[in-house]
Amino acid sequence: MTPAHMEAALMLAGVLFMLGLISVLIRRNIIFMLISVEIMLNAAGLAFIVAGSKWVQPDGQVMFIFILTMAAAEVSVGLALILQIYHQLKTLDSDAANLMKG
Amino acid sequence: MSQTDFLYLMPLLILTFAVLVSMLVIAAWRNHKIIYVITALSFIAAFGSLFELRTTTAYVIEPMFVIDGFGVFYIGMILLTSLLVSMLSYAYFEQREERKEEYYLLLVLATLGACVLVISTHFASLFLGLEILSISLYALIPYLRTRPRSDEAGIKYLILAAFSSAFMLFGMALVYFSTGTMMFSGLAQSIAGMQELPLLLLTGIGMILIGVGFKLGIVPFHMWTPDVYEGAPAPVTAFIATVSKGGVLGLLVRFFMEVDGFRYPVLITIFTVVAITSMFAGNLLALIQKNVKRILAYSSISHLGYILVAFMAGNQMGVEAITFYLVAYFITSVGAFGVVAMLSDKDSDAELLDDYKGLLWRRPWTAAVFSAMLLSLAGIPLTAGFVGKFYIIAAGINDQLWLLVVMLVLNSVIGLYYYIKIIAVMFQQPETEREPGTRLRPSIYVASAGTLAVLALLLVYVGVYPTGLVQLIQNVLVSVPEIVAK
Amino acid sequence: MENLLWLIPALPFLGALLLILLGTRLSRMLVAILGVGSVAVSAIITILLGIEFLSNRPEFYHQEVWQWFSVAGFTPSIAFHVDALSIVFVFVITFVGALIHFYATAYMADDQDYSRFFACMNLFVGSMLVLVMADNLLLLYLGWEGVGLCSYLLIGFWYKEPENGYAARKAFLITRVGDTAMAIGLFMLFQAFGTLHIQTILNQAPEAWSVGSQMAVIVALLLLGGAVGKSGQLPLQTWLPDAMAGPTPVSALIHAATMVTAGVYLIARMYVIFELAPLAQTIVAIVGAVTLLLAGFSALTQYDLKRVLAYSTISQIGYMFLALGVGAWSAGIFHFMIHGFFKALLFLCAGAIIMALHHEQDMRKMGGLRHKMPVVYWTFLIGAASLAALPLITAGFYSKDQILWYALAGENGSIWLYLAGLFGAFITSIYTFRMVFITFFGESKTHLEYPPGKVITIPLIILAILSLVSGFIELPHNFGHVTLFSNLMAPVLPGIVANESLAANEWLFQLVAAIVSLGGVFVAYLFYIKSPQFLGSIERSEFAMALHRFWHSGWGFDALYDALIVRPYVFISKLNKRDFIDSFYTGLARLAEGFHVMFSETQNGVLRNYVAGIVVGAIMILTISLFL
Amino acid sequence: MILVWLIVILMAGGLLAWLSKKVSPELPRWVALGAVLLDLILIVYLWISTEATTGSAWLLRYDIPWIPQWGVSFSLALDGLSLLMLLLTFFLGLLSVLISWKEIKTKVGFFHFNLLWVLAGIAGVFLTMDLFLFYFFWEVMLIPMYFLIGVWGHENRTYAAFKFFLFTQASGLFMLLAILGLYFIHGSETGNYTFNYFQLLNTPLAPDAARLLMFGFLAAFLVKLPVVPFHSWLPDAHSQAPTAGSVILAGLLLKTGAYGLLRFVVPLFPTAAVEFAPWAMLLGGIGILYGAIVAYSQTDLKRLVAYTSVSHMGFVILGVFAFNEWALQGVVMQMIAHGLSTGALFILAGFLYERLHTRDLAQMGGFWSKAPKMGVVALVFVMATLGLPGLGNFIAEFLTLVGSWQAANWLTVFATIGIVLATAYSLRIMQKVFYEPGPQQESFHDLNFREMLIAVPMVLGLLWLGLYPQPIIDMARPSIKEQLQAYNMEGPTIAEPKTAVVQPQPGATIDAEQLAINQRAFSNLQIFQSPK
Amino acid sequence: MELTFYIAAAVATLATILTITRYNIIHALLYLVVSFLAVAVVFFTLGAPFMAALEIIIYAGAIVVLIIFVIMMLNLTHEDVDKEKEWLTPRVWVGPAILSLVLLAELAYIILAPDTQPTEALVAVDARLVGMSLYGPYMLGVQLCGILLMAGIVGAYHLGRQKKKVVHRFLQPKEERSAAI
Repeated sequence: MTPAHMEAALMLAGVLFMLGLISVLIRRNIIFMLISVEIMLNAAGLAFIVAGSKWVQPDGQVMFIFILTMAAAEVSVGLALILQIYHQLKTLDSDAANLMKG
Repeated sequence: MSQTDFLYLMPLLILTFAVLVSMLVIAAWRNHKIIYVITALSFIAAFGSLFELRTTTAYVIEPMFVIDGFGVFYIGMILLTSLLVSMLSYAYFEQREERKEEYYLLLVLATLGACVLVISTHFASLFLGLEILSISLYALIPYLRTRPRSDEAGIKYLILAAFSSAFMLFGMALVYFSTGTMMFSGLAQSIAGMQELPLLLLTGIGMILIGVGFKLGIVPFHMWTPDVYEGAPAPVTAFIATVSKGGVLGLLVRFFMEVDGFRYPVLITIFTVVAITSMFAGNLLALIQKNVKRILAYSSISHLGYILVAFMAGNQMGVEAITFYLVAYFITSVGAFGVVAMLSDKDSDAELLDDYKGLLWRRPWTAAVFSAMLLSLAGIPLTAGFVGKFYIIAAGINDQLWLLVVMLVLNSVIGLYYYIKIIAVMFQQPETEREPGTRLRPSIYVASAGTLAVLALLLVYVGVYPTGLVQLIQNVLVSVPEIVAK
Repeated sequence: MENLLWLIPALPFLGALLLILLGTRLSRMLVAILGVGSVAVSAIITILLGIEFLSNRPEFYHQEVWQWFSVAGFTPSIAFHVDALSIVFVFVITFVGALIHFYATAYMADDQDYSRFFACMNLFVGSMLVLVMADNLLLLYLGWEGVGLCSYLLIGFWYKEPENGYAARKAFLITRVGDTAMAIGLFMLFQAFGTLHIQTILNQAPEAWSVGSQMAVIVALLLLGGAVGKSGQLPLQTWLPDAMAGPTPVSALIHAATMVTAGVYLIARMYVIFELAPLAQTIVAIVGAVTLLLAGFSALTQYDLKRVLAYSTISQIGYMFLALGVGAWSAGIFHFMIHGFFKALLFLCAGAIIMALHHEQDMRKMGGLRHKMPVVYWTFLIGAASLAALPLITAGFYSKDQILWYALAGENGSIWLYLAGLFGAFITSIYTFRMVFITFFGESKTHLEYPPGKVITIPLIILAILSLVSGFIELPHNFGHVTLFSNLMAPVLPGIVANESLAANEWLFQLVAAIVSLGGVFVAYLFYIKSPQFLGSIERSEFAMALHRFWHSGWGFDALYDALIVRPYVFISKLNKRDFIDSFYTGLARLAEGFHVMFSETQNGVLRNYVAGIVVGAIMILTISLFL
Repeated sequence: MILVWLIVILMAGGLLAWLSKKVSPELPRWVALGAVLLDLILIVYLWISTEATTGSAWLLRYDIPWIPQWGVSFSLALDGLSLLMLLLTFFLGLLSVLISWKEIKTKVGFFHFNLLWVLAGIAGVFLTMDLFLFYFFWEVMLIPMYFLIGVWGHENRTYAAFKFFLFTQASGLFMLLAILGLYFIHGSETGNYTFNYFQLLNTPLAPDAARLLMFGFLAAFLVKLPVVPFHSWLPDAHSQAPTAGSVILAGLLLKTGAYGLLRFVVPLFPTAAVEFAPWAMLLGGIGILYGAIVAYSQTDLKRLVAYTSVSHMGFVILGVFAFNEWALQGVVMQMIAHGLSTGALFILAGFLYERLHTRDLAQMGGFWSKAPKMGVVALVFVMATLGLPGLGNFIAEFLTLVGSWQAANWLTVFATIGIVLATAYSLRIMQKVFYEPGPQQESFHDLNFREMLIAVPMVLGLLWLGLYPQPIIDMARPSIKEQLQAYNMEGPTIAEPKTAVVQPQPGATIDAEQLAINQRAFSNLQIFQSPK
Repeated sequence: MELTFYIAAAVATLATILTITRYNIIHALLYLVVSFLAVAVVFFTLGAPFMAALEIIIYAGAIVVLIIFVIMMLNLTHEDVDKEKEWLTPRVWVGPAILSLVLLAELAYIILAPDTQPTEALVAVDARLVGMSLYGPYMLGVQLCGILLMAGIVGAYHLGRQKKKVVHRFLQPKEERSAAI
């Protein structure tokens, strides 16, 4: 792969990251927000893979595995919490969850 | 991995072990008290094991950890704070219907994460420590899951923390992409000769700062703080205010000392802006706030701003000041939230200012302790907070950060207003005689009260005779060449 | 005797102290004994001292009681310095004071604050004595302000009437304006000489300053400022007529005989400075001349008996200033002494009348008292004659004539000053006898309630005698040539030499003065006895009425000051009652609150906004990274 | 060691008073009285016993390390100036306890705790010779004062307490900055990092640095003094505080500002202070007039008295920056005399408030006949306020003005006009309260024994100060002389205690050198030149 | 190889855009799976085949399935889709889009800026190497991952625990069902 390609791959990670980001910003549904964050984490993982293959080191991939673990744990806790919120508030609208402000 | 490695990681191992044992015990027999005792003992044991690690030289576990005086001190700080939090938690959770045992598991895990953070020298361990802390907090914050506010706080924290973690990870990736190493020392080597940082690297560090800044709750990543402080159970709030922030701060200090980040005007500019806006935003937001937990949250934003002033001094005195201030701040925060926890009843936490009206005449000792804590936050003499603030200002002036120091002073004044306001409320004559809430069983009550008393005494001791602590910090930093060199 | 100097002021002070501490518990008798006795003993000591002084003729007596303080060479003492000048003043103060005290025991007999009255009076005498006996200007200043305080307390003695209180405040405030000028003068003197010791200054001044030097002029003018304030001279004269709100003995003692002449004393005491500043001295003379005229006109139009006397006092002190201004030092002091006697006499008589008429002071409601109170009538007449300077028999004639003579013939004299003095003398005798005629002649309009007793009349008689005979100790050289008084003054005050070209015709001027004085009496007789209708017809004209009002109000000075100073000051003060600087700080607090509201808008609890916050932070960081 | 006891007795007494509330509600009063009395006796003993050794300015010293890492030591030293201020402190402290005897009925124990701790803080400020410790005590006195105002004050107490606290704290923090700046400059110049006053005196400073640092110190002291335009906390704090609080505020807290100017600003920054002097004196002059003008229209008695303090403190700053012995002695006298006279007026206001439950002048009047004793006492206090000779304030003001005249003629003229304005407002008090008849008050009794016990010493004190101030002047002279040395020679020469040089006794003539220096100092501003 | 990369990149981007614009959450998740698969292909082209596999197994498999499970539990209906449509008006897009584009532009500038160092030719880092380092230097990291997962499990367990038994809406009695809606 050429260096330009490498940067293109990093750019892809950046684009995906931004797409996740924009989604977090526009979505009101908490599940969607969670999914969007997953997209961002995935993009970060992609960036690590790119960096790892740039330096021909396994470290990038190791980091990807760690990210994967973290994403899984986070999603599981997040989903449990979402269940709980739906139970309490009867909605998934994040804007509705603003009991606390000021 | 050698045997000595394990020896040096003993505190972490003890905590891990404690979690496992607790889980087994829970599986067999759910009992609040036993789990509490195990937790407390594990903190004590881990703390005790630190005495074995008092070294004057750093011990490096390639590639992820270094155990040096700085780390040991911070771990000690974190462990003691967690111990105090757990002591406060016992009384707090005893009167709640929720299952209590998992709380301690999560508390220990979060503590573990924080401990990992402060001895990290590698992005991987940084990330993992941070995430262990975060994931535990995701569950701790909404621990009282039947409270809508808790759940709301939980989801806010979760989404935002994950969001900022993503930034941080992307930043790490960029740094890695740019330098080919994820170790702090490697990074330091690769930029050692540079006058200016390459843009990609700089961006990477900037994005890492987003993640770190989020955890520290500094502007503009501060917005979760009041909501989470308000929604989380009081002991958890105390934990977030202290251990979580302290751990991350320890990491930040280590990272910047290692790579000598203060050479670069860009980073200085970023931190200056962040520090000043943090101070102002925190204090102004707290100004006429009615909710005590939110006041403390906003005040924590500004306090982190103060700490950044010393941080930017970027020399040994700055690190000493940060460390000292953190000790003072830990004592104070745990004390303050301890009081909140103690005054909370079964249905809700004591968080409205009205709940504190005339407290001095109802429960004079509690009020006195709370006043002492608030005065310490305000930086009034005879308290640790005063010496801490003095230290920070001294560090700032030593490095001639006049702008920041003057801002700090202005903000101290704004801050005074709301701290004193709480005290004034406590001194007011209550209009209607409130019934003192039903007291817990004396033994439990004594545990909390004793903790608070210890904290108050400590506060005054450090405030009146700071020499011991200053000496300790200076001794500890000797083993960190990166800091002493400056 | 020299060692007893301190007793002279100390006794009245002691009396005052005892009266303050024990006042309410003592019987009236005891109060009277303490009050009068302390001053009387002082007077006796003074007389003894005076005799010794006259027989031994030392330059001065000096006694240091203790050193007040000592700061870097500034070492004023509580020390007394009595020379001829002082002794005249001390004598008048203690002697006239004792008489008035004695008189007051009867006059104030019914007052519930009997002891307070005597306490204040004693305090006054003490302070006044300190003033004239002080050996340094700081101690003099102590007495100076002390008499101001007592004057304040006594004018406001009947405090329940708000006007009395205001009159008292006015007196204190206006004299303090003068005092302030004087204080600045003291600063300058101290800067120049490093001491405030009077004799040292007087000795060093001619060496330090040349004649007419700027410093000397400024200092002299500042001292003059103090003097005009205390002595009721232009432009600070407005307080004195109002000061008549106090009990009549107070008016007699303080606002006629003693305190108001403190200015004269000060100028005489510091004569060296004034001689070094001819400009200032001329101003003194002009002030005196103008004041005596203005006050005379005002006196013409008053109906309140005491106010007439008050304006007359202002006018007479104007004569003294005139004398000092032309360098006739001794003549000024002589007039002070004579004036002290006859003015005290007039006031005490007025007091007797007022008391007899149940505190009626309006002359228009009096009349025909000649037969009802003969003693008062005759003594008043003597006093009036002395005031009007009826020739030959009255003491006032000799003293005033001397002044007029030197105003023309003195080295600093001028024809204008002389004419002013002469015209003043004319007016003086008009208003004096206007007063006599209205009060004692004509029809009786009221009946007496308290005919004056012995305690009242004895002081009157003594003072009347003095008003007649005391003039004979100083007679013009062409007319007996007695110079007892000026001889006494010679060691302390420089003499004056008359213009030789005029000296030959001195008798002519004496004649003119006598004619003027008698002419005044005649005019008064014409207007008030012979044909009062004539006056009435004049007074009805538009212009005369306006003039009358103008003079009656003391040339409108009160209104002027009120409009120029008092009301603007009160207005500004009221305007700024809330202290506008404070609003700056409250504004800061508002600003902080505004920011709070602004910031708390961002904390709206909506998760997406928080996310946006992080993004904004990210953009900020990246932007700084990119562009820095 | 006796110096430490002075502070410790008060602190311990405070705690004891608080605790003794449990035993009996009256006990705290006695404990507090005992503690302050003990201190008063100690300081009087010190005064009497040390008079013989007037050669050196420093009478006593106590020094132990506190935070050796930072060069902070627990360093106390006593010179004449401190001794005088301490005398005033304990004297007024004693009176404060007595005034509160009947006035304070709630939370008696806590009240006396605060009272004694304020006094302890003030005593610490007057004694300490370590800048860190100075700041420490400076702050220590705030909190109890805040409580005194905030808990036992009048209707608007919370606002007043906040305002007081924020103003003083804000300015104090700027002083902290300056202290630290000085510390580091000294440290980097000499390698000796210390907060010790005597060592910092010899810090070589660049002109700019000196100016900035001086402004830091000035901020604290000018606000505390207070100087217009930083005075706006004072009327509120004074009028809302309980009587004892007002007395301590006016009598002592303001003096800490003046003391700071004398002790720190002038000796530490001789050159910068001389540069700033014209402006400082201008501020003083403005303060004198402004305070007097605003005071005149006040209808709240305590507020009126508060503004008179603003006016009187103008003399202090005027005098401090005149740099000569007369002015400085005047300042010292003013500190003491004002402490007594204004404290006394507040006590008077307290007496009236106890009887009438109002501070509104419109509700008063005609009390002379009802309470002659009070009238006489009040008269003395009022006359002291307007600077009547024979009372302490006169000596103070006269000396100050004599001194300032040497330095700035026109300003002195304006300041002297302030005396006329002082007459206006002072007489207004007499007029409104004692002279003209006001609304009828049923039971208005004259001063009782306890109240006389409070008032008479103040009257005697004022008379003593006015008639024989020499002991005070002698006591203050060595300290003042030492400070002035800084201007007569190249560098500051305040000698450390124990190694103090015996100063030459003052000559009987004017110090020509002194005048020359004044002229040099003031030649940079034309308007301050004397008309020669 | 290069072409594969670009195609996969295009697919990934497109699928992600579709993911974030869907109203129906299930649809969105399906597009997300596509996106993950495309990213896996990118991994493959970057010489990380093992990671590609993990991406498919864990991301596309485990995580997405988990989310779908939860969605099933929550009984999302057509109303939710409508609500989503209602929430996602074009106006909502403006602010976030601007913010993101600014950020993206800056990032692009930084990434594509010419100052990056030249890289060596691509060499695949195979699974063995990854495993070696995972159980070599990163040994402690792996253990920490275990702890991380433990925290996740404990947290999820505590939070997810239901007090009441949740009954699926089809199994609920009619009246309760209407009340729930």
